[in-house]
Amino acid sequence: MSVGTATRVGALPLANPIMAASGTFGYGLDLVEFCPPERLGAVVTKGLSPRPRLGNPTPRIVETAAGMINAIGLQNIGVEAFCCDALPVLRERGAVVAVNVFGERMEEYLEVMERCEREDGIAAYELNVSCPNVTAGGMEFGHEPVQLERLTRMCRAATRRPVWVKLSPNAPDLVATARAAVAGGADALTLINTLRAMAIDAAARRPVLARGCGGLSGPAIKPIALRMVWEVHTALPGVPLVGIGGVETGRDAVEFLLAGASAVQVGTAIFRDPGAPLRVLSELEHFCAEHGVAEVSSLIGGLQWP
Amino acid sequence: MSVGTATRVGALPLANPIMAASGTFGYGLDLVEFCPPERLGAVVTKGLSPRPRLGNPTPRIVETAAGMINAIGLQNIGVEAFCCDALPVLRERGAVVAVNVFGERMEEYLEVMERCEREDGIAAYELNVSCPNVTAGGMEFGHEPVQLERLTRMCRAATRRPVWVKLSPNAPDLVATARAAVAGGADALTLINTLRAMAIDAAARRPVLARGCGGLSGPAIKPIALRMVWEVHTALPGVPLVGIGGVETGRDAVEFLLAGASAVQVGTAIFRDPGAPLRVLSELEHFCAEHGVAEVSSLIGGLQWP
Amino acid sequence: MIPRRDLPVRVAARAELSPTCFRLTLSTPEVIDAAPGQFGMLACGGTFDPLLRRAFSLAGVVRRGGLSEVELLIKEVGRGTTQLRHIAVGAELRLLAPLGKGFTLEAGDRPLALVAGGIGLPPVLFAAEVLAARGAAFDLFVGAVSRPELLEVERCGRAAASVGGELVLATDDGSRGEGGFVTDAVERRLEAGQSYARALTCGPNPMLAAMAKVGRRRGVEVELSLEEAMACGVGVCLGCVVELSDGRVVPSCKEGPVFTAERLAARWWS
Amino acid sequence: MIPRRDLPVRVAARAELSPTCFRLTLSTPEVIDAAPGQFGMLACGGTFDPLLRRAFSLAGVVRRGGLSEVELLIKEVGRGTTQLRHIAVGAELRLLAPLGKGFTLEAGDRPLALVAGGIGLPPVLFAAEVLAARGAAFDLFVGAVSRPELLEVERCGRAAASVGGELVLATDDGSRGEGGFVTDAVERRLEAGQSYARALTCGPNPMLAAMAKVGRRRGVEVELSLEEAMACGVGVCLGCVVELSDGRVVPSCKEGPVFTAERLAARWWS
Ligand SMILES: Cc1cc2nc3c(=O)[nH]c(=O)nc-3n(C[C@H](O)[C@H](O)[C@H](O)COP(=O)(O)OP(=O)(O)OC[C@H]3O[C@@H](n4cnc5c(N)ncnc54)[C@H](O)[C@@H]3O)c2cc1C
Ligand SMILES: Cc1cc2nc3c(=O)[nH]c(=O)nc-3n(C[C@H](O)[C@H](O)[C@H](O)COP(=O)(O)OP(=O)(O)OC[C@H]3O[C@@H](n4cnc5c(N)ncnc54)[C@H](O)[C@@H]3O)c2cc1C
Ligand SMILES: Cc1cc2nc3c(=O)[nH]c(=O)nc-3n(C[C@H](O)[C@H](O)[C@H](O)COP(=O)(O)O)c2cc1C
Ligand SMILES: Cc1cc2nc3c(=O)[nH]c(=O)nc-3n(C[C@H](O)[C@H](O)[C@H](O)COP(=O)(O)O)c2cc1C
Ligand code: FES
Ligand code: FES
Repeated sequence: MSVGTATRVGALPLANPIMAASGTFGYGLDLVEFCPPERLGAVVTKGLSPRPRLGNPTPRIVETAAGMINAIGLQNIGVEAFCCDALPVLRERGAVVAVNVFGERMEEYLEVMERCEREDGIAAYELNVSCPNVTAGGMEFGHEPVQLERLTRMCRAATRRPVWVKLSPNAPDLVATARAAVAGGADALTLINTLRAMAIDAAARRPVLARGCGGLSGPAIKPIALRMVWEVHTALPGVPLVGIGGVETGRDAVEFLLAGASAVQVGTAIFRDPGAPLRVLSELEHFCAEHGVAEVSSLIGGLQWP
Repeated sequence: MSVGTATRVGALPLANPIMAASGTFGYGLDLVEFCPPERLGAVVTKGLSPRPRLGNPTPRIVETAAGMINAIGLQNIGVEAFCCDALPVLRERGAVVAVNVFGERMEEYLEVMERCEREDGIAAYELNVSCPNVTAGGMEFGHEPVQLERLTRMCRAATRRPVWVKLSPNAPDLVATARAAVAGGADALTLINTLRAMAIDAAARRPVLARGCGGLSGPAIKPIALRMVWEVHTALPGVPLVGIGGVETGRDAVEFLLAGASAVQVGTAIFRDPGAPLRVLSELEHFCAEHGVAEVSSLIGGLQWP
Repeated sequence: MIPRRDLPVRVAARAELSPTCFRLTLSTPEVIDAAPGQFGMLACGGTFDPLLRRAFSLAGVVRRGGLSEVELLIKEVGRGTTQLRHIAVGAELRLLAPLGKGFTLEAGDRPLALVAGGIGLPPVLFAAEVLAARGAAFDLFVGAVSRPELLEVERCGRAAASVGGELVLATDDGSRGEGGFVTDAVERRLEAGQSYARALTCGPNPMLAAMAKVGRRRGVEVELSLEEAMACGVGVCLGCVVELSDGRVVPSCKEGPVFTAERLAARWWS
Repeated sequence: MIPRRDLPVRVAARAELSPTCFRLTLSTPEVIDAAPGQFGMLACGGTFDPLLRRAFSLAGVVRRGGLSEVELLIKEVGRGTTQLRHIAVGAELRLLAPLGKGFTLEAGDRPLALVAGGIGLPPVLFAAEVLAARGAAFDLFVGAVSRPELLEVERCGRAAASVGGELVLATDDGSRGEGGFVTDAVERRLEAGQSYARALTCGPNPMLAAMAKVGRRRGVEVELSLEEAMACGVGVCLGCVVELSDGRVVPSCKEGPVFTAERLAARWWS
């Protein structure tokens, strides 16, 4: 049985619902032989700031039970280098690109977007207002509904392209922040970013990470991510969601779709398997074929509550 | 090298810092041959309500990556049966008993405590205001600082014994709820309870648990629990904390002590190993001996921030 | 009765029994005194994947050359059982056993009916071999979806024959033995006037319910071995509860896994 | 140069080398063309425990009977390496390799100094055997805390001897070879007038820093193979970054793991 994989995130049509997540796939070109970006529904870039960032001191990562904590601190080459070096190649390959946007101040989000507006071949913006690993910017916008609505409105006004807001699972009130983003004009919500967490070196009596705390990702957080996607989906039924958190297999992707996501991102799994997003896609198609699902999109929000 | 294991939770002295967690060790007598309750710092009972509760329909548990989700729904024999059947035996054995108290209304917390006040051999009360698996009571008190302060004050006034408040990791503002509990007179804070989570049966298109959502526990949540213990410890340095969340080994216990916990509870690990709390204790002593730590209590809050 | 313990066991042998099932033989110096219907919680490995132990009915316990050999018959259905299917002979595991309450084997002068469906065979086979050793009479009914999923047929035959009992095979697709459900095969015997002291049953829930109904119609006491999802296996997590006819909700790992049908809430038998 | 791939490999052999270290031989039909100093990311097993792959320098790659055999020398230090130490011969794993940039082996007419400390031996041994095969001159310096932790001494001796080079052993406690740090042994040779085209070094960070300083003092170029915690090994997680002398912060898995000392930020060599 052949399975239709097409989906849409709001107005944006995608060939399939599987994306590579921000910060886990570089700028889309590092793993081409394992996972050609053009074969995915979309690739999300590492968070881009107006100017290059060096990120945090090391150690920046530590493994935990079925997960990992990272405190990269948004090291990135800056929007200019991205537009000059990576974007043309991605465009050339025909990849669908979502730019993950980060700024320490609201204006910086706009700076990044304004630079991108001069370029073709960008399908959407994903506002990262949920990075737990930076001192300025990041979560502060994601935790405060009023701030978030303002930021989203500003960004929304700066482009015709879809604007996604990536929500923080650490926000005091997830649904309130989701509402704020939607009120500000977000076309879709991506959730979840990493959960604030800490690992301790018992012998050294110090945190393992140079920065102390970081963000937890991987299979460990999937049950929390699924719950949050479902929670936002039920609170805001019409709002397109992009689900993410611990996706390792096609079955995981199905679970996020059922919970209400229109598309699914694969992050940490890429570190275990550089071809993970493509594998997840083929496992997803296989699952659908096995279970008589003709259209992947028919799974979206299909969860039956007990 | 011989290691001193004595610690105190506020005014309550304990022979050692390792406790069996509420809901994972029955009423302290189900696993005596693997883990004699009197050998532990303390045992915390399953959450007790004024009258017996039947709990939620099954399935109530599901395994996840390095964790499990439960939605037991506080099934328990009721405070009366506990006081008549289990408590005398625990007293007889010389176990240090903390009663985990649950009510659907504030008055019910008092009912449970009043019944317990008529009994000797109860060392402390642990108010469960953080159970994600009941429709009434539980989290509603734990998420709202004003409510929590009121409840804590009422309970505090009802006894001379130490009152611990078990915090919810799902609360909008962890530190605010911690402050509220302390303002209400809590002698110590236990954290964390389970994180709200969901597992989905992709083929059946339903949540795995009959109740839909449940609470995530086990190694998967340890990095989040450690972060929360440290966060509350730094915000409220003087307040005694009981750390819990994914403790499987003596090293894990050391990590919680370093993060600021005066004692550590072992929960889900008991399902993997019925002797887990005792094993954790001996591993803890071994770690201290190896690292020249003469007194376990000297580890408390010893984390050096980078 | 020797108490439950957390036994360090060695994988002594692994054998394929069907496209989906295999036999695991675990050995330990400890003496194990277990009753058919009791089970063990097996730690599939030392790691956090899988996190929890897995519950398996004991399919047999024999003492051989100073060692106790515990047999498990396992169907590969997910993470843990897949790891077990590929585990190296010689690997060290832990088995918390024996747990729970088993079948009632005492039968007076009438024979017992032993009824197994699919991977419900292990505790029933254990019962059959214990009864055979005692020379107690029984008929053995073994059902499966189809021929290749019938397990340990020779052993079943030997056990039944040794006490002059019948081995009745049934497959849903009729590819071997009588066609249709094994519980129908039992009912046909009862219809034909055969009388049993009790039916000891293990299998998928629909089959257990069917057997309970047959027992009710025909006035035969039925014991069912239930399979609830378990985290601890020792009564402390309350994950595995079942509702009883008196309204109580009890952990099946402790009060069960074997229950007489009438003790269970009505949906099981009415 | 054959590109990196995610190779399905079979555990062909496992051998103990010391109280803490062992050799793993992985075989695959694929042809692997790797340079000394390059590494692989090994998936210790299919499960989530451990979640991430582990980075190991390639200690050798030989083509034998239609198969490529990849050698790893591994020190047991935690979860993953403990699992690998007990892995069954015949087990199937995945190895993402070859990764990163290796040592510079071209040396003109002067010999190379190959310097290894502890479990830093694998890439240095690989270099030694490649150079030996080419007939290029080198001296081989191998250090360890004490005698039992000196690995593959015979192989090291053979490689060095085959090109008339010296094998210098050093142990911190003097239990074998010269006493004290291996970097001091190198410096003594330089002091004595010996001249090297370059020093290729792998070992614990303090030893790398010491070697960089020796090189600086004595005017010998030094290449260091770094060990940063890695999640992906392919440049996408940015977990393994190192700071360069020009202020740039680069992933050591991609720009390294081998760097010339001067390319690294000053704390490495000043
Ligand atoms: C008392 C008892 C006796 C059993 N005896 C046997 C036996 O002799 N042979 C055999 O093959 N199986 C038996 N089972 C079922 C066996 O426990 C499950 O098939 C096994 O746990 C599946 O684990 P998994 O990791 O492969 O599957 P997964 O689906 O990955 O398991 C995920 C979780 O669900 C639980 N689970 C999954 N299926 C079942 C099930 N059918 N019953 C209970 N829990 C389940 C697991 O314990 C685990 O916690 C028995 C179950 C119980 C409760
Ligand atoms: C480029 C490179 C080459 C290496 N070559 C070798 C080699 O040839 N032989 C060898 O024995 N070891 C080598 N190592 C170190 C090896 O990767 C670690 O010892 C191993 O990852 C430890 O895993 P574990 O699960 O046993 O330890 P754990 O402490 O349980 O590992 C926990 C986490 O920390 C990371 N980690 C722990 N120690 C190190 C370390 N020293 N360097 C980097 N990451 C670490 C692990 O990758 C894992 O993510 C190399 C490391 C790198 C970066
Ligand atoms: C190393 C690393 C770097 C990340 N960088 C970013 C980033 O730059 N921007 C962003 O929005 N999310 C970033 N994330 C979060 C992921 O995109 C994703 O939301 C999170 O990891 C959960 O998904 P996962 O469990 O599949 O990894 C990063 C995650 C990791 C592990
Ligand atoms: C099956 C189960 C039942 C629980 N019941 C209770 C309870 O009755 N009262 C309570 O305060 N916490 C209860 N908890 C929460 C635990 O006490 C503990 O806070 C949580 O599981 C995290 O610790 P762990 O990871 O060590 O299990 C329960 C947890 C589990 C897994
Ligand atoms: S499995 Fe835990 S109570 Fe039965
Ligand atoms: S390990 Fe991921 S970038 Fe180097």
